[in-house]
Amino acid sequence: MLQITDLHTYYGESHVLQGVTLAAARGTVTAVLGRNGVGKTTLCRSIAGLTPARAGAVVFDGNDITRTPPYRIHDLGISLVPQGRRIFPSLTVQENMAIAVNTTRSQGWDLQKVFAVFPRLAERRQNRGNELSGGEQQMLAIARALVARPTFLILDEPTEGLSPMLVAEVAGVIRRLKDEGTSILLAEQNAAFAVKVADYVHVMSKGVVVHSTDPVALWQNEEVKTQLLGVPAAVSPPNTRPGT
Amino acid sequence: ERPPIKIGFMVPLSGANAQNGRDILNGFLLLLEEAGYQAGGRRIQLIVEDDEGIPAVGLTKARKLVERDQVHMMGGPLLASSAYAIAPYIHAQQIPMVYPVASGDDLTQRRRSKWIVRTGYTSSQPNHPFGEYAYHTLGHRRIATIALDYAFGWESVGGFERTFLEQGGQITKKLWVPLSVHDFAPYLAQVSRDLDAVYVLFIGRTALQFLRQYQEYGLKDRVPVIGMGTTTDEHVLPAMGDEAIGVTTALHYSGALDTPANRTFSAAYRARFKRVPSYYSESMYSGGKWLLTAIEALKGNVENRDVLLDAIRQAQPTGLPRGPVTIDEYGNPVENIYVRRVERVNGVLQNTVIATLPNVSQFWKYNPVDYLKQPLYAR
Amino acid sequence: MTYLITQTLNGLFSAALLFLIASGLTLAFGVMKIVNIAHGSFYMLGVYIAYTVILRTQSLLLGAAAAIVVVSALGFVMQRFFLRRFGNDPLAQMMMTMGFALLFRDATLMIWGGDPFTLQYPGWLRGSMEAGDVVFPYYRLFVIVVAALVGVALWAINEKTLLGARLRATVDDPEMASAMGINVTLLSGLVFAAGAGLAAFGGVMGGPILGGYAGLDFDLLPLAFVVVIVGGMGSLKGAFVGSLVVGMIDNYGKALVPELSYFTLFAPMILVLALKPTGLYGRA
Amino acid sequence: MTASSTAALKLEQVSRHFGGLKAVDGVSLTVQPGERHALIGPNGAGKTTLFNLISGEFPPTSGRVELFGADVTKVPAYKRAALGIARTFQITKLFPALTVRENVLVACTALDRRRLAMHRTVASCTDLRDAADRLLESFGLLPHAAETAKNLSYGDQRKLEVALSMAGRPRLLLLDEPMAGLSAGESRSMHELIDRLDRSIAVLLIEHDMDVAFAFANRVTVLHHGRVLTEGSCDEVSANRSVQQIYLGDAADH
Amino acid sequence: MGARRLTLLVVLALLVIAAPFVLSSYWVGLLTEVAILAILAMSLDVLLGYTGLPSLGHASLFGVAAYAVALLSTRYGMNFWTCVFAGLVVGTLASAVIGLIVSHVRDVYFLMITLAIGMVLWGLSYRWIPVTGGDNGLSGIPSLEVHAGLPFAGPTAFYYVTLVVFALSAGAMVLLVRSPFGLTLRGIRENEGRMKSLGFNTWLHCYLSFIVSGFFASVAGVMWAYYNGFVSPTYLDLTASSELFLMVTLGGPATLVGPVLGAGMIVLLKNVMSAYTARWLLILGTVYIVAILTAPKGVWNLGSRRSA
Ligand SMILES: Nc1ncnc2c1ncn2[C@@H]1O[C@H](COP(=O)(O)OP(=O)(O)OP(=O)(O)O)[C@@H](O)[C@H]1O
Ligand SMILES: Nc1ncnc2c1ncn2[C@@H]1O[C@H](COP(=O)(O)OP(=O)(O)OP(=O)(O)O)[C@@H](O)[C@H]1O
Ligand SMILES: [Mg+2]
Ligand SMILES: [Mg+2]
Repeated sequence: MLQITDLHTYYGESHVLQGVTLAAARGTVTAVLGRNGVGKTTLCRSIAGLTPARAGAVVFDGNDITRTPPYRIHDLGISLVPQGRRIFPSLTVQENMAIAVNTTRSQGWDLQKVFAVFPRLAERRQNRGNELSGGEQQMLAIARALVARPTFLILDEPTEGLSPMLVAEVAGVIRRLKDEGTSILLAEQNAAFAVKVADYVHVMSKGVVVHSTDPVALWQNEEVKTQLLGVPAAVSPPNTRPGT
Repeated sequence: ERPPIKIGFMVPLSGANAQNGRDILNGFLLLLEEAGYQAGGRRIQLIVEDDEGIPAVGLTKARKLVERDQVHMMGGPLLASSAYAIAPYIHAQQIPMVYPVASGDDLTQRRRSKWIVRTGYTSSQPNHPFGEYAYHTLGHRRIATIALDYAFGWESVGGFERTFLEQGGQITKKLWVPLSVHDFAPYLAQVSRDLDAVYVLFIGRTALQFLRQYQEYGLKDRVPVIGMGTTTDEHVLPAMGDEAIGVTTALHYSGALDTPANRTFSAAYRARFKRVPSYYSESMYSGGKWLLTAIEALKGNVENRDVLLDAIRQAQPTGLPRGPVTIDEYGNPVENIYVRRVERVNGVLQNTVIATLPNVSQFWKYNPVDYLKQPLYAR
Repeated sequence: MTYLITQTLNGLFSAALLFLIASGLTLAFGVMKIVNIAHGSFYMLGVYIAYTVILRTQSLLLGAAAAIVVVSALGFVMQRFFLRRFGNDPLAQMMMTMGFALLFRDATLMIWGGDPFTLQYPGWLRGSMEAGDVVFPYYRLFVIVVAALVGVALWAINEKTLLGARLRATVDDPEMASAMGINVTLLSGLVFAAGAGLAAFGGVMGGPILGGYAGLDFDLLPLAFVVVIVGGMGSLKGAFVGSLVVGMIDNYGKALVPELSYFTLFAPMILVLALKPTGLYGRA
Repeated sequence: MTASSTAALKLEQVSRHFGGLKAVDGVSLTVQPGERHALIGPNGAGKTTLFNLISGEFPPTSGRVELFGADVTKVPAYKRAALGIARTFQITKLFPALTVRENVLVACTALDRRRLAMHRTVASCTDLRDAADRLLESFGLLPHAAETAKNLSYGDQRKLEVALSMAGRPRLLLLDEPMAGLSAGESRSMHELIDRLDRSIAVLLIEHDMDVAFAFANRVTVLHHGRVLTEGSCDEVSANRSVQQIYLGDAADH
Repeated sequence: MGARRLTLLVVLALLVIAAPFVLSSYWVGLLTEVAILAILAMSLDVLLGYTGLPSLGHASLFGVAAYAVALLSTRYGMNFWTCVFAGLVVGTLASAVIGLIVSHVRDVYFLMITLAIGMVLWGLSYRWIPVTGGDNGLSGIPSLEVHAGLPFAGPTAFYYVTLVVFALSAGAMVLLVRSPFGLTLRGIRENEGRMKSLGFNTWLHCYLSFIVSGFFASVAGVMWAYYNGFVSPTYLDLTASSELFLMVTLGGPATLVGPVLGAGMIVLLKNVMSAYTARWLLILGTVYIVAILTAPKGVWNLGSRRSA
């Protein structure tokens, strides 16, 4: 569904993505892990068209979207939950979602469904974005992407600032989306969370993918965990799945 | 072959006053073209600078003309503020200069320089006789004034007020309008309808807007408008409509002045620039004649500045479009003042001359020495 | 009483005209944070273009339409090819508009000369209404009504439509807006064009009274800014209230204390900002 | 009462309302000098708002705030900082166009007499520079010292965010989710960093990761709907049934 | 600052000192103008570039100082040092008073409140005729060399005096922006909210910045009054303030060197161009646009990625 080949992205002179290649199949959750500053966000932004790559290709559903402007990429069915929330501060919760709503795709998420998952947002629907708490903003950022009814969803650290209960809620959402056939790219710090929901995991370091495997194998690979993710060896594998 | 005589010239050629500056320059160009850029057997080189209507820029430009271009004599500027600003420099550098338009009274009165010869007029000059005219001939007794709030306005209104009051007239109210005003409604609302007339002083777009709004508020048919000649000067008159008809003003020139000299000038100017000449156009056409006459008299030997200055002051150019002019010992012209009324002739508005007040001096009928002891007209 | 009614009507007229000029400015600022120094130039170009077309065709309507279309197109081009590159640098954008303002100013002088002129009144709006001692020109009444209509229309678009929400989203975070499927480039261009068109429309409406002349641009710019600042940059409601406040104070001020004529325009603004640093309805 | 026993922070019935919403509703809380105190609660419980009231971002609707024994309810933020309180922001607030080092230098001058000095260069204030570099060192940011702050990765920006708050040697530190956005490794070193802080510094920490919160704090306060749900030692709180319900959300919907 | 730029500056400095030996008095005059306006532009840069407070009324502070000198020297015949001192004090006091009103205003609002205050001061200079002489201004200010009793006089002497004043002012401002205080100004520009929570009384810092900037504007104002020998309301008007603004932004805000270049470019460009064409404004507008397109952060920042 999404094929990324030898992607090179720069900020000015600094060469951040140094040849990333990965693929995400339809209806799967692909996680990208790695320590701070390895380029996860940059990868997400390059796919969404916010920081177009200088070399390499992003092909989505057979279309080369490497240099397509962001709004067109969005129209093709790719939605982004950006890092740092980036909701529109002067729009109300309702408006934040309204401008993203996609009416061309007939089925998928709508406001009701979103409010059922995040009741807190329903309570605050007339409040402006800058009046929300950090966690509420994060919920809104996710909700906003959902109502766009994407066929491909990019989640850049969606659990940041969410309480454990909501983290579990988000995990549930991801599974539901997957069941509905939506493909997901998940950039995460929280490796424990990622391995719980992902079908396949890529580990990045210094702008390249250095390790690709399935989640269970990753969790058993102590070397990758400590060196590339910084997860302390002592942490036991996630055996419980809270929530849902 | 002697090197050319250099004449420096500065007026605003950009910004809000550019068109007036351009008109002044055009008058000069016409004169020089008629003379073939030649006088006293020497070629004449004109060096034009844009003073932007900003005094400090004017001074810089004057420095440029004097120090870099080494001009022999100069003409300009348009605005009194620039004129005052460069006067000390001109005086110190001893460059003979004619002021064709700048009309600040003190330029040839309390702060005069012998190096500066004004060939235009002082702000109060047309208004002294006009005050008496308004009282006696027009029969006005109670008048309000509305004028732009700066020295030109104060001096004009001041001159008018002085003679009008001396005759026994009454000024009921003096309204001063900042130059930035576009909507005159707040002022018009203060014009009472039982006045004999309002005296106004406006220039350019303010003249246009004022008369338009004066009519809009139904005042035109109730209270006649008299005023300073700039209000209906030919640079705005073509843009005006019926609202201007009947407005009676005083100035030392009218485009419609029916003399052979003016008819010739007017025809030549229209042919050359496709515009009606205004008093700005005439100003440097005539002002330039003092320079050319002096150059002729000296046979082109303009290198000695004292001699050149004397020659300019002694020049008696004839055939000026505005009529006969002599320069008084203060360096200001003694000339005719015309009372003009706007009429539509052959479908075009013009300032028809309805009276000629001859040989008006900047001191009117007063003794210059006593006159200069009194303060300058102010608000 | 007569006096009060007349001055209030005058104040309303000033406010109406100010609103027409300021709404476009506040729009451009609201959506793109562009402090548009060329806004006065748009107004001026509007008058000049209308004037030219009316001279040729004798049609006021054609003149107005031409002014709006041409100036909007100019605004669009300016935004699209010059301002857009500096989306994240408001200062550069402002300087760019300043450069354009100088360009327009001199180009106007070059094309049309510096002679002042006024536009004609539409025939059916000549004359004035007289009720007792109150005299008020029909045309000014007309301008008041038109400004009110424009205000209502703009408000409805901004607050009640999805387009409005999209606009505000673009203001908040253009990058995210584009990631949400908004064609920010096009939208910004159109909004800037609309702002320019509004200015040109203001020029046409003010044309019969203020006319056109060299220097009109920089005479009006501060007025538009005063209104927008008093109300709060980017707020339509602010522009509306701002023009009322400024129009009234300026009018009454000039009439009641002519001594302070120079200060009636700017002193209220200083007062407002001293007490509320972001204007009446502005957000920091 | 001796000076040492004066509470670092004392809140008495503070409330903050936004329109009809009672974001903080009658909260009383005391933090002793040197105490490690965690503040937890579901999203939107009022934790950040409470921080804002303590640091003086905006005034409370009602109630009283006391810092080190002084009533500061109506005192502006910058004066509270001078009393020895510092905070981090949940949503990063840096000086984006300054270099990382300059970011810290600014923070270091905040409570220094030289902040108004115009007659000497910053470079000549070697002690300031050393202090800044030590701080950067301890956060692992020294390699990035000359970079412009806005070009840092999100995680590094979060670190810088915390570093800024520590520059002024505060006596009371308010940390709003300092680990958020940090990778597991970074998060751990941040944890160690806070743990190593001088024992005289009182720390109030907002954190959603319960493991981290409980490992760090001696006392925990749980906020819910703007009110204190419960307060106590880690064991007490983690044993509390309703805490588990609202926070971990097992089965029950609130 | 790179070595190449430093060399460039040194060479420029030498050229500037040698200028009167090779150039005519007219060019020396222009250079004098540049130097005075450069002080003014740098003073605005402290506010605009470093503190992030864009003032569109800065020329009015400069004008106030110039008026003080003009008034005292022409009306009251005060001696040189009194006039200079009074010019600086009055200008600085004016900024201290205005600063009280504007120091808590930011961004566009700052732009506009300073514009408004500039307009009010301009109105005052225009309307307070007994003191200011109205639109014609005050003239007859004695030449600086004579007034100060210097043994030499003329454009060259004035030029060197200006250079000394320029060097002192520039040195002081360079030190200022590199001082801890200067750093706090940049902090405020970047994120004022954070500055507050770090413990800075940001109002005070902005206020001081405004006063300091006003002081150096006054230095320029005093020099300008002596240079021209007259003062007029156009010193304070919006055109003057916006031209100043252009100098800073064109040259490069937050660099101090940039505004000097900006002042030089604009003064020279205007004077050279207007000698050849009346359409110089058109050209100037185009030059601005091209300059911003190629160097949006100012000419001095061309090719450097670091903008302080
Ligand atoms: N706007 C920018 N300009 C220059 N460099 C940048 C910019 N944004 C990010 N970088 C650099 O690019 C690199 C990758 O950053 P990126 O944000 O993609 O990392 P990340 O993997 O998402 O990290 P994190 O987990 O902290 O979010 C970092 O070294 C960062 O410093
Ligand atoms: N300025 C404001 N106007 C209106 N409501 C606000 C404002 N600020 C916060 N709120 C509301 O107050 C409540 C508490 O917000 P606060 O930011 O304190 O939550 P929090 O406990 O920090 O949550 P989180 O864990 O998600 O960061 C939220 O519901 C939020 O929407
Ligand atoms: Mg990231
Ligand atoms: Mg929070």
